[in-house]
Amino acid sequence: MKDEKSLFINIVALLILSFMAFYIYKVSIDTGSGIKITDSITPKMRVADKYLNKNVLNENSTYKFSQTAEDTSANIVTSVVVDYRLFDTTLEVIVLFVTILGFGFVIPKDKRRVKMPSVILYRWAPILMILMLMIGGYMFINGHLSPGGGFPAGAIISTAVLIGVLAGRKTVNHKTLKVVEAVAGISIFAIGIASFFIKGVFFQNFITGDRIGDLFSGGLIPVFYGLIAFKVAAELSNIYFEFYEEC
Amino acid sequence: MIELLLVPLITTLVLAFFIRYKRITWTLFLAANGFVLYKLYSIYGIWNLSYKVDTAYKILGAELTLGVSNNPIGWYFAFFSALITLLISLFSIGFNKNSRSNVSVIWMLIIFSNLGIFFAQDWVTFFMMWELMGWTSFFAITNGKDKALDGAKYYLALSLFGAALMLIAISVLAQYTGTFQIFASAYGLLQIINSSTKLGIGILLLFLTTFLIKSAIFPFYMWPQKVYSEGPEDYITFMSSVMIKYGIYPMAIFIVPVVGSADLPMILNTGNVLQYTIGYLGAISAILGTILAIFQTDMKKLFAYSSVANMGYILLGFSSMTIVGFEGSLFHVVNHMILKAAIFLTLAAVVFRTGESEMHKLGGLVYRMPLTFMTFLLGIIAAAGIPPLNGFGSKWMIIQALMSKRMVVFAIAMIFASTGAFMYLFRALASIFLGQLPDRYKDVKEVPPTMAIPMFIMMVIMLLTGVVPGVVMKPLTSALKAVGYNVEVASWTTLEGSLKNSVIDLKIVFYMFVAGVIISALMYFFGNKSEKVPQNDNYTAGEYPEEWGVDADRFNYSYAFYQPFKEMFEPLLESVSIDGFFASIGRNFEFLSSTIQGLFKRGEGAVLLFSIGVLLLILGGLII
Amino acid sequence: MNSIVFLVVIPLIAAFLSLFLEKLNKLAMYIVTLFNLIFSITVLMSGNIPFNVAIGGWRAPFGINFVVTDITIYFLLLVNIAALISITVVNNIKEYQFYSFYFVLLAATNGMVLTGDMFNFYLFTELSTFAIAGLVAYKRDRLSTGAALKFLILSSTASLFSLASIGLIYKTLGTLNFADIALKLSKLNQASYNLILILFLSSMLVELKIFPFNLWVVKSYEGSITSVNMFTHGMLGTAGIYGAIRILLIVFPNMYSTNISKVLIILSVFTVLIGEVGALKEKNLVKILAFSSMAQMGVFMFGIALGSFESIKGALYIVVSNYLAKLVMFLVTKQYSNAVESKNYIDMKGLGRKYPILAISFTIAALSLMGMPFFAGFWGKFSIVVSALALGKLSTIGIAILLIASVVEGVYYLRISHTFFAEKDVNSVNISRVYSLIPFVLAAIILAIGIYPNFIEQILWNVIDEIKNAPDKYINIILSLK
Amino acid sequence: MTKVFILSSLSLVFVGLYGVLTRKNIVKILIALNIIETGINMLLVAFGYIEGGLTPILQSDLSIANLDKMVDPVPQALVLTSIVIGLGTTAFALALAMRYKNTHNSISIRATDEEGVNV
Repeated sequence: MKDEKSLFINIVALLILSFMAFYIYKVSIDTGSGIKITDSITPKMRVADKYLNKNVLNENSTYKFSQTAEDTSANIVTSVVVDYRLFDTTLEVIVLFVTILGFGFVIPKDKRRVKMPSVILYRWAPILMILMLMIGGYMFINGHLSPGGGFPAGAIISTAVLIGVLAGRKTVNHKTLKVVEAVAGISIFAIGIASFFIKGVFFQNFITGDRIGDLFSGGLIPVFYGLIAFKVAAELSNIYFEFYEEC
Repeated sequence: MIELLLVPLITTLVLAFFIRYKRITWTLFLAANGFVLYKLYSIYGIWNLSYKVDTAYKILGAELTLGVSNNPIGWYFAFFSALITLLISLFSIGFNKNSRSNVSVIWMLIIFSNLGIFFAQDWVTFFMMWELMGWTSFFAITNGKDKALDGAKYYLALSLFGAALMLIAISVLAQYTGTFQIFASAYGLLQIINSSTKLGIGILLLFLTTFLIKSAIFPFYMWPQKVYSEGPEDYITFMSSVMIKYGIYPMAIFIVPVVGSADLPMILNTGNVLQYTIGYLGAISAILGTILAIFQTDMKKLFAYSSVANMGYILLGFSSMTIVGFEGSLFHVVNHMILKAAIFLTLAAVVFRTGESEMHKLGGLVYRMPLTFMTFLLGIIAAAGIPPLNGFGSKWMIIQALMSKRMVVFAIAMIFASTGAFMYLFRALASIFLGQLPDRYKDVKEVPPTMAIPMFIMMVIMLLTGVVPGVVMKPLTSALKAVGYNVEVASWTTLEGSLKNSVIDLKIVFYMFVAGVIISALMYFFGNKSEKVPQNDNYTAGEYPEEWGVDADRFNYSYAFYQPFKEMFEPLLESVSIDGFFASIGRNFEFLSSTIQGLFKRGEGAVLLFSIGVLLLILGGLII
Repeated sequence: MNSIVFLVVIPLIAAFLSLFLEKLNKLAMYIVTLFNLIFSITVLMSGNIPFNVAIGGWRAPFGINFVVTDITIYFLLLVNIAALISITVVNNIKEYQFYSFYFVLLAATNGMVLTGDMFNFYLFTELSTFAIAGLVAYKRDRLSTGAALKFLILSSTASLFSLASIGLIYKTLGTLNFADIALKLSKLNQASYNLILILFLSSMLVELKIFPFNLWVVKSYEGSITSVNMFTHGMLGTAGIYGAIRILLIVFPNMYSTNISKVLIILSVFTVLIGEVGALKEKNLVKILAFSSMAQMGVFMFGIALGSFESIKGALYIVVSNYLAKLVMFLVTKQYSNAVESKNYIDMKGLGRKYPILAISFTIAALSLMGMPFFAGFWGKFSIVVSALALGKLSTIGIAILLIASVVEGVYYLRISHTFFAEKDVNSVNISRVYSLIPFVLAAIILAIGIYPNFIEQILWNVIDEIKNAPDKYINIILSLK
Repeated sequence: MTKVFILSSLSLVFVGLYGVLTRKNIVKILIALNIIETGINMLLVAFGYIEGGLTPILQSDLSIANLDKMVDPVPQALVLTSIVIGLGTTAFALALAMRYKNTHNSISIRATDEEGVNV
């Protein structure tokens, strides 16, 4: 009986999926007028075109390398993430915050037995941790120049904490993480509010006049990335602690 | 004259405030009804009632105006309703002394809605008041009692259904005619019928169904017995005598004029399709109501079916589409109002004193409640249509109208139903008031004066309208004249039929009746006296049926009063049971409900259903 | 009016702070909610509407923008008033997570209403989903865990669909701004347009509780506490309705030329039928309200899918009536079920005689939902019926089924009201009379709208006007700002 | 190349959907959800892809001369966000699943929610 039911569901699922696939195929080969989803869009039509040319504010300006332009970073993706669409990114941080909060809220708090780590891990853990912290730090400091940024940096830093946890070394405690998380989160908005009072607009980059490509350029971008990195690191570390702290 | 509507509304709020103080609420209730009656009396002949509310609410591209206006036929209904309501409310003061619930608040709201219905100028106002009447009646019927819930639910579902149909009808009508005004849309509807007969008949049938539901005509004849058997007795009196007529009023002002003047396909050269539909529905109701009433053991159910039969007569009068039939129907509306109120007041009095409504458990109450008996006696004489009481004149007019249009089948149905009425009316009389008094009711007393006075007034009114029909016919004919019908104002004591030389003077009839009464009184006083024996001696031959494990009541002569007739009509009744049909609808809905609950209980297939939904959207985009 | 961003930012900061506030959390909740409410009232009063705020100084199609128009501000008020009313029933909650979730939900619902960017809208929706899932799981027992998990799975599937549609929109039109999309959508190929609409619509319909998408509704209403139900109904529900109006009517107005609107009519009729019939045999009052809110959303969707301006106005009346009525009903349910420690309405027999104001408010709310005259719901029903009958066969059949379903609704609601007023001696029950105040006021508003619709008619016509003249009233405001 | 990207990502989406529709085990469903999400993310990136395109980083004069050839940065930014959302969903849902296991004594999504009934 049960098998029949699951067979039935399998068949239904296959039917649904094949129909959807057929529909997408039909849409993609549609020959009607207008823009089709198979067309490759002309660069001029995308908003990204203005991001690349760095002329969102001033339509006619053209960008020359290593000169002052719109106060964004050399890495255009970073520009989009932390400047043009900074608000999305802050919300994304909040999403992570909510889900980790929910995670801590609903996870059953059982007592678990934990094996003692091996001596090798215990001895080598600090070295690994320092290396990871360095890589993480590099990532968020250079996030506006090269691929990387706050989120990967936070993930890497949290891995350092994870190794500490695995090695049985108490690196940070729960309360500190909470404080770091909250302080980082609030500071992001605090900077936003500061820019509201300085420039009259939320989340406006109020440190201007840098040359693109320099280490200290992009205004607030490295600051935001740093805060995001700490926040993400604290949140992800929280997950590890949720699993391990109770033991 | 807007205070006519405002006073009931304000009284409702005041009553709600004093709901815990019975004496205050019922006195206020009486006063408010008195005021309404006085106001209605004062606008007789002037008909100056007009009030408009402009709303900013836009519908069909125009701002909606709600209004009440002068409407003589509405006045006719409203005035006599108010009269009866005033008497019932006087009765209620005594009746509700010991009851726990207080129905007066919601009842006052119903009176407000009723006045609104009678004076509504446009369909929207009419609909609003109509719906208000539906749900307020629900609360008035249940009145806090769980056993009344089933009947009330049945009534509520039917009236909501009817209101839904009416809303559709109003909207379609407004779409085609561009107006919500009742009289203007009647002319518009005639034009619709001329251009597209199907649509016109459809709209008319939607309206008709709504009104039939409220008046308990054939397919919807079940609700009175369900509702009347459990509701609070004084409110039920109001409902059975006054409220059941609210379906008749819109028929009189809208359906009858439209059907009468519309150019519809004819049948047999005497009437059109809808005319015959109305007639057959009326005939079936009259016959079915009579047959079913014969077999009831509960007195309230019996008179519920009697009401169905009487509604059938009124519809038969309409179906003739002659002015005499129309007058007869409207006359019968008031006659039935009066006599049904009288009968139900006596039933309420019986229930008040004995707490029992099963007829075979009662009996012999004539010895303890003579005034109640007298009222009941006059009421059933009137209901049977025997002169000189008031049921006679209207029935006579309706039969005359039917005969003059050669609608013989309907006339026969009417005569059959009137004759059948004797059977159930006599049964009720014999079972409740005559026969032997059960021991448990030895200490029953006559009702207190506040309840006796309205019953006495009822008797007077019944006799008055029976002997001097002009008290109703004069206002009626002048109202019809004011609306524009070609009628003459009736005289005080004579009625005119539609056949040749068919004028009847009720004075002469009354004298003959008085002579008959004197003769029978002489026979009673000089004849042999009856002997009293204990009740059980009569039908258990001295045995004690309880010893065999049987209830003694079952052997009462009035338990299976008309067994042979019942066996005769059983197959017919089973084949037309609408109750089973409605019950099956209810069951199907409940089954569906369980299925849906099962679907939502687990929620495992949520994503599957989600994808099916996506699929439906895709399919819809491609196929439809 | 750049400060409009505070409506989102302040609750989010409060969400972080709530980790430390402990006992002060409840106070913070009131302060933040009141701030939001008062702020939105000042925006309404300021007379600057409509305006557009570019966040970060990047103008509209390039950055993220908040738009405040007539529709926005009224929905903003609805959301924040619902929040304020809902938190009055929050008591005895010690977990700081609850408060954090609440603040995030407040921010997310405000953001959903304010935002003018597709992807931003998606993010706010996600945020509210997570917050609601966390709140539903608050009791952490069998029922609520299952409900939260199933809600989360369904809504994440749905959100992936909407992400795909956002991707397709960007791919084809190269923009993410509502106004810009609305301007460019007509250049799109019809088949692609349909695909994008279907993908986005299917994720919207989950929140709008339309039938094949709504299996989460009953479970999560049943499994969560009353205040969370009120959040789901008053905040998330209202914001979802806003999304439907903004996205379907302003961004995708060409929907009415495709057959998808017809499918929507059919689906919404089914939703109404299923909601009303499902509640018929139910005894648990909360589940009845869940079924009924599903049905009401069906009626709303029916009005929207018909597409004439009068039916849209009717749908808006339904929104207002449902919004007020359900708040009343949840408040009454909360008090009564606390008193008898059961959610079965039969156990609440006779409470209406002891606490009449609560029961009368419940009855008024029920009558409004049934579409009875003299209550707010009637005008909605009337508009929808009149316009549906003018729009052809499908909508005529639909409205007939809808009206029959409303008969069923009447039966089960008035049965409950009757049970409240039934004769039974009720002792040892104590409800503070203070709790009658809010239901009473809300019920009075329902009655006031029903008797005198002029109150609200002008507001609704402003809203309709904005939908009618979307290019002038919405798109140009956003895109003209340099 | 773009076609390959799109086809493979679409197939990932369908595989994931199939998993969500047919699996009973909650953890499997979550894995399937993750597969869909990966597919969608790939799809988004593929939408912004240009044949032989450059990374959107302003490194030298060469890159400025070839701004037209840079791949679209916006989908990448969106994907960055959606990855984090996916992470959040998975974490939250897994924690809920653990609680589910505790309360239902089962990891099947078809476990009944009524109290006192074990599956």
